[in-house]
Amino acid sequence: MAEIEPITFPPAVLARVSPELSLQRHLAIGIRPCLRTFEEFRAVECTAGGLSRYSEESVKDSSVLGSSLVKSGNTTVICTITGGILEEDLPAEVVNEDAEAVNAIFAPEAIEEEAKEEFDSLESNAAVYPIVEVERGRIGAPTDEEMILGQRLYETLLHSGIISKESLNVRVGLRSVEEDGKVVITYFDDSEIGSELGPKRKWQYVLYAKVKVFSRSGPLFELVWYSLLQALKNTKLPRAYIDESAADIKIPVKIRGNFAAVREQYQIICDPLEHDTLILNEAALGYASNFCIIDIDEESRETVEPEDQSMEVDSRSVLLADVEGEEEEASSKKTMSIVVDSKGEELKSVTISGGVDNDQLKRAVELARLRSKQLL
Amino acid sequence: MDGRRWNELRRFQCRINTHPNSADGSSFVEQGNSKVVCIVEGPMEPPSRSQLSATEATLNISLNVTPFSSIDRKRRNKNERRIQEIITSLKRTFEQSIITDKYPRTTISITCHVLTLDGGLISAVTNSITLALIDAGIAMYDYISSVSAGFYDNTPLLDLNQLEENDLSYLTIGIVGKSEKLALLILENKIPLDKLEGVLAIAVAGGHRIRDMMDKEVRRHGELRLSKLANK
Amino acid sequence: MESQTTVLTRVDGSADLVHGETRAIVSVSGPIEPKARQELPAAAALEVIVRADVGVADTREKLLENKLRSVLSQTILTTSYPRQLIQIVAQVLESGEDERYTCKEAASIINGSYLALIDAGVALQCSFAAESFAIAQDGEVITNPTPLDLRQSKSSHVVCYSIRDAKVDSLLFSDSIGSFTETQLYSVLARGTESVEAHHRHFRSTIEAKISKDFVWKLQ
Amino acid sequence: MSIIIPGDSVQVANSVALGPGVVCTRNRSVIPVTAGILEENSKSIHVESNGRRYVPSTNDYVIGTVTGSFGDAFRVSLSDFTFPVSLSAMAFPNASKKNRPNLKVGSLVYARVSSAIPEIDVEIECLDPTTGKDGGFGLLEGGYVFDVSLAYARTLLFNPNYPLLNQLVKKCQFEIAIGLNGKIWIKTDDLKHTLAAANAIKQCQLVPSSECSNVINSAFKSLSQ
Amino acid sequence: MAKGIETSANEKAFIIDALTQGVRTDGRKLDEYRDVKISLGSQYGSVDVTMGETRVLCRISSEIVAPYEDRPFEGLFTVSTEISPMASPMFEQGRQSDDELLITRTVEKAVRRSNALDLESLCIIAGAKCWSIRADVHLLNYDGGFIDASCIAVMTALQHYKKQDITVSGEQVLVHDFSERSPVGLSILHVPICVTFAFFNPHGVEQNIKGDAKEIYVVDPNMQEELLKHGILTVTINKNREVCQVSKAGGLPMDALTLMECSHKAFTIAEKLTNDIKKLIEEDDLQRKGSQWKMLSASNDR
Repeated sequence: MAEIEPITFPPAVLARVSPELSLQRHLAIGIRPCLRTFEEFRAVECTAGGLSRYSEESVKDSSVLGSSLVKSGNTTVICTITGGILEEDLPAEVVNEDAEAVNAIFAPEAIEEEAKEEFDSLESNAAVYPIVEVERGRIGAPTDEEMILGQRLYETLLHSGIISKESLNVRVGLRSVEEDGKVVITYFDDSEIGSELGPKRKWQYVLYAKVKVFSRSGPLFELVWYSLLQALKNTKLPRAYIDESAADIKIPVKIRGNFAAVREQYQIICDPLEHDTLILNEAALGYASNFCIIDIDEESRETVEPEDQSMEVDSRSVLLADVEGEEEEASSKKTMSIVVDSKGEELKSVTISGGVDNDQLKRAVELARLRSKQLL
Repeated sequence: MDGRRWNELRRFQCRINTHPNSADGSSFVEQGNSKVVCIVEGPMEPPSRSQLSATEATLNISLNVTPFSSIDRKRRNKNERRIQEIITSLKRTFEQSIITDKYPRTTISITCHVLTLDGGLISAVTNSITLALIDAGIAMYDYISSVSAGFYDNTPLLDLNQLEENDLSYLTIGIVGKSEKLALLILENKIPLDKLEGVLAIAVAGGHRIRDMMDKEVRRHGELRLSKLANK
Repeated sequence: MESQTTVLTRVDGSADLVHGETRAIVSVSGPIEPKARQELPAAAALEVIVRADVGVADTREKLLENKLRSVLSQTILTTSYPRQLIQIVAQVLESGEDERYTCKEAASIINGSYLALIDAGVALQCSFAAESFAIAQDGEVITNPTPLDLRQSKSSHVVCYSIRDAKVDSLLFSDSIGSFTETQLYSVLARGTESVEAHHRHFRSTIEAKISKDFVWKLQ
Repeated sequence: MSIIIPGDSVQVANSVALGPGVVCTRNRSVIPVTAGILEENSKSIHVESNGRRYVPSTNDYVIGTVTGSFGDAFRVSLSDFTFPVSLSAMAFPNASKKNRPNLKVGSLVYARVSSAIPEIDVEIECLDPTTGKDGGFGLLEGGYVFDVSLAYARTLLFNPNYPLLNQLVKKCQFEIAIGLNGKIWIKTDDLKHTLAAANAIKQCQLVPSSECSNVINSAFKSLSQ
Repeated sequence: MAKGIETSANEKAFIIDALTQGVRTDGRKLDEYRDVKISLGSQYGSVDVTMGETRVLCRISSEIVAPYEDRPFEGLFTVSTEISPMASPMFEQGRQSDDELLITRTVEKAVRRSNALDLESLCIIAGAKCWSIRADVHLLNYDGGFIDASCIAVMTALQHYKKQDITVSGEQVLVHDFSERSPVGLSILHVPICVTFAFFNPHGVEQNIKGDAKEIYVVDPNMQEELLKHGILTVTINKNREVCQVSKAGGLPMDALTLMECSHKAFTIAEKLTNDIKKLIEEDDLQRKGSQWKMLSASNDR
């Protein structure tokens, strides 16, 4: 009879075959599969603004207004910000790419009235419209993960109040041809003069973000959020002007006995050189950290030699910061994702899933606060 | 209004076996200025197992309305819902008239190209499919002949062209052989209930005339074949 | 809050839930045969679908699906049904909130799913219930806020607890967004236990009514 | 009658058989997983609940529809949208390689679940394993089949005190097969009686048992006229 | 259709046998329409329709958008009928089967193409701004007759719906809150009602084509009948005796005379339903006005 030999796997294979077991054995001796300690975060490298149209090594004709490149562990995230200009009278939240959707239109006096009786805390907040792409070696419709990430970025940005709507207002300039045939572009930075001379209508920037993720290892929201904030920080909004001669024209049309006036849109042109920096609400800037809690099996604990047992593993469950790798992600039934503002005073977003107790939550918030300060 | 009387069909011409080398069955139908080519392949082994039915033949129909077929030259999306709907209707119609249980575990694939379109899309396509199926030698219960009929100012009108279709309400029927059985009936605009019967009546009569013309062509072609055989 | 079970006949379990301004109907089918790509060898696959009251489904509903799934994957005993599929469809009938918020809808579909799962007889590890909160500008915690409360709030929250023996057992899911302090978060979590227990008492009476209706033919 | 829902705790003696609706967790406590009526005695404990989705379990009597055949077995559907179960061509009385039963797609069979392990395909058979005879199983011809709730089907099959069938038999002669998968097959001499009987059985789910006779009377009323 | 639903040969034979004897399994006569229960929601344009076990809910919503360039004088109207597995697990999420397509198209044709809603009345500023009306049809429970129920739900909801009043000043549009000015209803030109017939062929196809055996038809088939049917016909008609749409997408051939018979039956049903809906809306209006009046007088008292 052949003797039954135990099969042995190298660690990398075991991690795939039985992620739970592999993780348990690692944790029992006080270390994580990625060789970090329990509460250690990965280092994050960030290069900002490299692709932007206003960056120093100016990429000509680029439509990118801000960008960032973030590396952490194996994962690389590239975020680019592009934009467009829309005529105002549309609340920015409902404007999507086809730019035509209008949710509610208020005449100016109506807004004042409304504001008195009904204060809307989100009315003054703006957001960008993010698209997240996780590279997976083929193309196709966006996966659920990508859509969820995109939506979370959008909601967190909108509710945290990092970008105010006012900062996206376009201060329009006017292009005129002087007598000697020279083309001059005038910007009315003094708003009082501008409102008199400039056109009566208002425009707003709309920002779009495209986030690409390479080599996914572990939950992505925190990295993607970081890259988005970094990109927004160096986002430059182009100055825009309209041509003086392009007046507000109405073209009458007649179709089947009905009359109508088709209104000519102003042509808005973006200045290739002049630009403003996007103003962010620094106080509201916050960084995200994620945690997971792993309950340690009695069994794994018993397998460890007493002398190997370190002080850290005496509780039955451990808190891991910055989840990485398949083993940790697959076994983490209890997760937390926390966004804390840079001063560490206010929380911007907390998502908890699974039975986390108060002590663990407190510790996680504490760590997230430190992390947020450190990343600033 | 192109100078026809109310119960007059447009010029109807058809040929079968137009592409003898490229398909099992083929036909060309000209109904007024609408021209349709239809190609039938099969019964054959289905391309994927999922389409296989143990007891019946499955039908695959594709309809290509070419962008140059109408004046606006709009490129039509193949998955446009209207086209999809027509395809489904045609499929259900011919599933009933082909003796599908004679060809178990096979597919019959039907492809129609609309070369020019001047009204009567569904009817021209239906007629061309009938002819191509006959040419392919696929067993059917009877002809399905199809024609449209409209209604204007108390008079029913037969076989409308594009201009008339745009402005009048009309219906398209598919009729089985010489009977008064309707295999297909599509009406998309308003017609007073009491006028419906009259419109239906001329459509049925028109359908029968088309059937006769298709029958003539099939017989002519059959005789041609026969004479070739005899000459050998 | 009003709730009713077995409102639909083509699915295995369903519940209609009205909570304040929000109304949702949830259906559960399962265990049924999954599509090949959904099948899991040792556990049941969960298909979670959330549909908006108005307009087409987009990423907003996907995020809601994700939240609901994270609650359900912790509570449904998926290992009892290997290779099977449990399909949960939540249809919001009246959102009762601005489209920029999702907390009221999230709480309602979680509660609705609980009743629908019970109705379908799908094995659950424990009971659960959820509630939505908002924190007003002055720091006051508002339970099940009105749309106006939400619009004026600083932050919005959803809290879902598991329940054992009619008492809150552990936190299953919590999602908070906006600006709030740590203490505020804890007070929301604490307030959550109270209202979740109250909801659970209501659900229990709904379930009791359902069971006595199910077994009406056993009576004399 | 005590109603129990998931999350409630139950006290159990050390050696009891766990029936449907209760599960033993990893830390060896017994928890209820469905809502229903707790029924326990010294030997067993289970939660009686009334679902609509059938989960096969061994020795259940079921009614299935043949949906196809592969190799030596037939594919049978016990309820809509669930995995098909397999019925071996050998699982018939007197069946042999040469003497295969010929079941067409769409025919109904009354059978017994012979193996129901969740991880693999469920198998059913049309013979009584103790005798090798048909034992009432086999092809169901003609008649009408309809759905009732699962707990109701159990009562109809196992509870002899439930008055419905005894009262129904006074109205007309019928053949009946009750599947624990919530399917009931019934056949009488003529179509209208079958339909009336089927409707009576369906209606009785919604009323207390004392009302059964009234329901039956009203269902058959139109026929006697 | 019927993916995953297996109907046994016994049932098939039984049901068709019953039909030849003029009996339906749910106890209806062959030409009996199911009772339609319509309940109006608390919000304008929210309607719940129940027909037998079929349940359909319709929500109307509106917003201001720019009109299509080629139709500057018309508003927008979209009907969305996506079927989720909630109605029955046989409907797959995110994929439309042929039948779903036919349901969607038929409802759309019945309501939209027949101009039930006056699109020109939705125009605010020609070429620049118009109302876009959207009807979301949620199919909750499936027991046949989705087309009929959806159509009733959409038409009732459209009649029930009231949009905010607006004032146009130059190019600015002022939208009034419900509390400022009483909302205005939509302009409905006519009320099309769909009636579906299912055809059964108790004998072989040959006999039917030869005309030896006549097909049987039933009004408003339930799910079981819809699964077993050999052919289906939907007639859309309004109470002005105008046939708005007829669709018979293949299936069992039928007699031209039968069609006429069906159309006349459809008309009787449509007439009754239209009147029922009208009555319901009027009652609801009265009730709303009544409660408003009470609120007003109550505030006057103070």
